[in-house]
Amino acid sequence: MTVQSLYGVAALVAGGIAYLLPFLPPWLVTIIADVVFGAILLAASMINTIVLIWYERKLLGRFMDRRGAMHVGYAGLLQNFADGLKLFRKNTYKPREADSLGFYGGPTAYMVSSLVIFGILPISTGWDNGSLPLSLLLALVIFSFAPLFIFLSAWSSNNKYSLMGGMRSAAQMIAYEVPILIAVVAVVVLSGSFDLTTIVSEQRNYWFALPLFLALIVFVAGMLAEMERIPFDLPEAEAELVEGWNTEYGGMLFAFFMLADYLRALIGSILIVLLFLGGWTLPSYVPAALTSFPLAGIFWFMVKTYLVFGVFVWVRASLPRVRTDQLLRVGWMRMVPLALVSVLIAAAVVAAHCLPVLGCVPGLGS
Amino acid sequence: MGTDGGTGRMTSEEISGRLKEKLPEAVLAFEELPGTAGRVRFRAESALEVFRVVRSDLGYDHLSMVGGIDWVEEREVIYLVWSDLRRNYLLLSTRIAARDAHIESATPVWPSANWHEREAWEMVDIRFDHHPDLRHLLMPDGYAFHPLLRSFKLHEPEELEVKVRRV
Amino acid sequence: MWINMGPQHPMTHGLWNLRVKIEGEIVKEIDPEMGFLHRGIEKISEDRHYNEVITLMDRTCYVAGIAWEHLYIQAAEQALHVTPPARALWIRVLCEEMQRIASHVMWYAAFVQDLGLMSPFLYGMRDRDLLLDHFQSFTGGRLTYEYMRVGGVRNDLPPGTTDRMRKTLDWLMDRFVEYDRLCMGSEIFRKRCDDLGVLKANDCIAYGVTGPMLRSAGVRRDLRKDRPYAIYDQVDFDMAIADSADVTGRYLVRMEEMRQSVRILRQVVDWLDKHPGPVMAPNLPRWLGAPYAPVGREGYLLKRNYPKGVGLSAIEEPHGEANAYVVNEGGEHPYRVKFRSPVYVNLSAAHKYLVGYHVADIPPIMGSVDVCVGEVDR
Amino acid sequence: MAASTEPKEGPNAAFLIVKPMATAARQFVKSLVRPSTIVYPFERLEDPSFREEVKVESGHPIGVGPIWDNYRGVHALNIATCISCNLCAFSCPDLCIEMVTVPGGDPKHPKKCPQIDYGKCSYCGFCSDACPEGCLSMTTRYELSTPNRSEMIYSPQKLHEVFERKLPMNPIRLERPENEDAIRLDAPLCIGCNACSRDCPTSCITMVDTPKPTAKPGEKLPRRIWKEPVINDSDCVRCGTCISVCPKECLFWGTHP
Repeated sequence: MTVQSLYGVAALVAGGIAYLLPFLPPWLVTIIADVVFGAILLAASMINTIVLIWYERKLLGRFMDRRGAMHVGYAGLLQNFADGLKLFRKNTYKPREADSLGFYGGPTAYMVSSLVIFGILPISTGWDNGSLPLSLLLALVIFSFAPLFIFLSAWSSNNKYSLMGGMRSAAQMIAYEVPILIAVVAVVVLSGSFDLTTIVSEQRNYWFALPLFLALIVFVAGMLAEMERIPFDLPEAEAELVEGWNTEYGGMLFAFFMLADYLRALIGSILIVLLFLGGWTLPSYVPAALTSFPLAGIFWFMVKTYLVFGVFVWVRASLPRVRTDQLLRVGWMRMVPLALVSVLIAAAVVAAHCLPVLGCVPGLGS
Repeated sequence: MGTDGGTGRMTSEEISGRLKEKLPEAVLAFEELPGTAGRVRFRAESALEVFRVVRSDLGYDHLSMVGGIDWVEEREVIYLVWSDLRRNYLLLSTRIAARDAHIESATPVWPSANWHEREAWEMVDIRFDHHPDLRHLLMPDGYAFHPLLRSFKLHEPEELEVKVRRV
Repeated sequence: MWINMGPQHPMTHGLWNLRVKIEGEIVKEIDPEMGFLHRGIEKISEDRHYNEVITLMDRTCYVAGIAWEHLYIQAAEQALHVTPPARALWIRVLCEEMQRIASHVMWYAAFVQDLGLMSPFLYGMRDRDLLLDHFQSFTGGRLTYEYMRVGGVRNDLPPGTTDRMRKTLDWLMDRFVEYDRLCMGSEIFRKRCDDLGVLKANDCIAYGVTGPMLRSAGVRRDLRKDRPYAIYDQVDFDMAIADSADVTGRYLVRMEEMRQSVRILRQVVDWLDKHPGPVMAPNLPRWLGAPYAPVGREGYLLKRNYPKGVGLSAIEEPHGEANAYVVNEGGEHPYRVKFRSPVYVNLSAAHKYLVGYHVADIPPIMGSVDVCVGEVDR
Repeated sequence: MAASTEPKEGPNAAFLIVKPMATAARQFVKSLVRPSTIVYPFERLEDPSFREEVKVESGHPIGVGPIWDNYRGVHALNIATCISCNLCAFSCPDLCIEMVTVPGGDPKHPKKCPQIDYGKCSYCGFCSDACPEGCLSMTTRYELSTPNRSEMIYSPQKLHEVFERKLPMNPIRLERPENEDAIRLDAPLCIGCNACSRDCPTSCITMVDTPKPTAKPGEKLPRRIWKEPVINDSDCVRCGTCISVCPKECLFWGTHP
C-alpha cells in the first residue's frame, strides 16, 4: 500500500507526516496516518454520539413539555460528559454465576462492532478512507453482528430478565434484518452500486426517498427495531423486563451499552441519509450558495442526520411499545412484502429510465 | 352517614322474614344498622348454610369484606355483603369463642373471601376451616403473632423470626 | 420458569411482588406476594384519637388520600353520632371528585408509561399538579391533606377558589381530548390493549371486583348512584360503562369518569358559591373539637357514658368500592377500624385476568387495575 | 343513563399513528415557547416577580397559584408568646414534639417550648391548630433537606429563627366549640395546695379563701389549707396542666358551666 492509495483526510494526515518526518518509510507513514485517522474518527463519532444523546434529551424534553438537561455546560451540553464520568467512577459488579468472558466480552464487542462501521461510512467527499466497492454491504454485515453480542452478554449474565431480553433482541433483529436488506436491494437496484459514495452521487438529481418511499418506511421501521428504540424497544422493555438484556450491567459496562445504542442510532440515521436522502449533496436546483461554502457537505450531512434522528425522537415521544408477537408479525408479514414491492418499484424505475412525475432522468441504470 | 343509603324498610323486613323462615335456628338476631339493610347475627356453627341462603336466596352475590374483631373473650367475624339486585349492604356477624377460634370458610360461596380470610386469620387469629390456601398474606411467613388482637400491644418491639422462602 | 416481578420492579407501582410462572412468553401461573408496605394502619388507629386517624388515612392510598379521609370520616361520624353541616358535605364531595380526577390522571400517566410511552406520563403529572395546587390552596397539603374532621372539614374554601376551579376544569377538559388522541387514536395502543386482561362480569362479581374494572365489564354499579352517600343524590352525572371487559374498556371507563367528575365538580362549585355556611358541626364534644388536649384521667369518656356505636361507610373510591367499619366502644380511640381496599380485592382475582397472556402484557394489565399498594397493604 | 364510552373511531383505520404523532408535535411547538416546568431553585412560584413574568393564573399549566399561605411547612415558633401549655405536644399524633427548656423562665418553673423532630413529623398541622396563643404556626417554608439526620430536629431557637424570617404563617385559626368542656373542681377533695395555680400557664387560676367550717362535736376536720382554686374560664386554654399536677386528682374535665 502506498501513500497514493489514501485520499481524503487520511491522505492529508499522511502528507503532513511525510512532510514533517521525511525520513520515515512510506509504509510506516501509511500506518501512522491510518491510526491518526482512526483516532479522529473515534473522537468524531464519540462526540457526535454524546451530542446526539444531548439532542435527544432536549428534544424529548420539549415533546414532554419540559426542558431536558440544562445546567451542566451551556444548555446542558456537558451533562452527558458528567453522566459518563459518574458511570466511569462506578463499580461494575458481576453476578457470581455470570460467565466472565461473555459478560465482559459482550459489551466490548458490541461497542467495537458499532464503532467499526464509522470507518466505512462516507461522511462527505474526501472524507472516507479509500474506496470500498461494497461498503454498503460491509456496513450492514457489521451492523448485524449486534444480536450475537447482545445475546452473548444476555446469556452470560445469568439473569432471567436478561435472557428473555436477549432472546427477544435476537428474534427481533433477525426478523428485521430481512426487510432492511430487501429495502437496501431496492436502493442498490436504483443506484446500480454497493458503494455508498456512488449511491450518494447517484442522488444528485433527486433523492431516492421519492421513488422508494415504501422502502424508506421499511428501512426506518427496521432501523427502529435494530436500534431498539420505542416503539420496538422490547428487548429492554423496562416495564416488564427491568432493563432487558443489560439488567445486570452497571457502571462503565452499562455506559458501553448506552453509548453503543446511540452509536447504532447514529449509524442508522446516517444510513438513512446516505441511502434515501441524498447524503451530503443537495438537489441540483438548490442555489449554489448553499452548497459552496467550506465543509458544506459535512454541514448538510449532519443537518440531515440530526433531523432524521429527530424523527426517531418524535416517534419515541408519541408511540407506545408493541408486543413481541406483534412486532414479529409486523416484521414478517407487513415489512417484507412492502420491501419486495419497493424492489419492484425500483426495478420498474430503472427499466423505464424515466420517472412519470419528474420526467426523464439521465444517468440511471447501467 | 350523610344519607340513609337507599335501604328501604320493606327490604329489611323482607330480608329478616326470609332469613327467619329459612334458617330458624342459625339466625340469632336481626338488627338495624344505618346505611345497610341490617345486621344479621348468626350462629357460627351453621355459617356455611347462612352464607348459602344469603347468597342464593337473598341474592347477596358480592362479598365486600370479611373482618375480625377481637372482643378479648370472644372474637367476632363480620361479613359485609352487597346485592346487585337490592342495591344495599347486609352485614353478617357471628361471635366465636376466643380459644380455638375457627369458622367455616366462605370461599365455596364467595370466592372473593380468599384473601379476606387469609388476612383475618393472620391478624385476628381466626382459623377458617376448608380454606384453600390459608397462608400469611401481609405478614412475613412464619410470623408468630396476630397483630390485631387486643393483647398485642404497640410500642413493644417483638422478636421476629422470619423464614425466607426461596424461589 | 418462575420469575419475580417485584418487589423492586418497574411494573409494580408500589412495593409488591408478582411471582409469575412462564413458559416461553406465556404466563402460566401467578402468585402475588403482598405485605411489603404493611404498616398496620388498622392497629395504629386503635391507639389514636378519632381525628388523628385522619393522618393515617392520607397515607393509606397516596394517590387518593382525601377519598380515604372521606371514607373514614363517614364511618367515624356514624359511629360517633355526629352530623356534619351541609356545606361540609359538599366540600367533601368537591374534594373527592377532584381526587378522583387526580387519581385517574395519575393512573393514566403510570399506565401509559407501562406501555413505553413517556410523554403522556409527563402530561398527566403536569395536569394533576393543577389539582394538587387547588388542594393546597384550601387544605394546605399537596398529597397528605389532613383536611376532614369528624363533624365537618377543617376550614372553609378561601375566596376565589371556585373561579379558579372553573378555569382549571375547562383546561382539563381540553387535556382529556389530548389524552384520547394519544391513546385511542394510536393503532399501536389499541393493538396492545384490546382483548387484554379480560375479566368477564360473572368473574368480577364472584371475586368481588369493583370500580372501573367492574364497570368496564358492563355491570352497572357505582355506589354514588346505587347508594348515594354525602350529596351524590343531588348532583347530576352519568355512570361510565363499557362492555369490552378488557384493558381498553377500563381505559375508556376511567376517561369517562373523569369527564363525569368534571361535570359533578361544576355543579358542586355552583352550589358552594350560592350557599355559604359553617363547615363544622356545632356542639361537638371537646375531645373531637379543634384543639385536642389530654383527656386527663383514665376513663373520662367512659364515665360520661358517651354513646357507643358502629359506623359503616362505603364510598366509590377512584379504584373501586371502599368500606370502612369503625367500632366505637365509648373511648376516645376507636375500638376497631377495618377497611376494605378495592385494589386488594381486585388483585386477589389477578390469576383470572393474567394467566394466559404474554409477559409483555403484565404491565398494561396490572396498570389497568390501578394498583396502589398503600391501600392494599394498609 | 350510562354515558357512552364507545370509541369514536374504529381500531383498524389505516395508519392510526398519525394522531398521536400530531398531538406530540403540537405539544412540542407549544413547549418551545415555554415549557410548563419551572427551573426550581432559580425560579420559584412564590416569587412575585417570577409570577408576574410568566403570568401564572388558574388554568395555566404552570400552576394555579403560589405556595398558599395555609401551606403546612416548617413550623414557626414565637418563643416570646409561648406559654408552655404543652398542647402542641399533646396533640401530636406522631409524638415528634418534645417540650424542652429554653432560657428565660424563672429557675423554679423553667419555660418549656416545643422542639420538633422533622424526621417523624407528618405535617398534619394538629399542633398549630391546638396552639391557643397562635405562637406555633406552620409556614410556607418547605425546604429542609439536610445531609445530617440530627439537623432534622429543630430546637425552639431554630423554630424561632423561622419565625423571625416573617414567612407567611397559616392564617386559619380554628374556633373553639361553644360547649367546650371546662376544668371543674371536686371541692371536697381539694387540699388547697396551690399546685394548679402555680403551674397554670395562663395564670387563670387564683386561689381564693374558703370559709373553714366549724367542727361539729365528734367530727374531725381534714387537715388542709382552706383555699380553693377558682378558674377564670375565659382565659383558660384547656391545656390540662392543672389536672396533671393536682396531687389529689380533684380537678377534672366537666361540662361547660
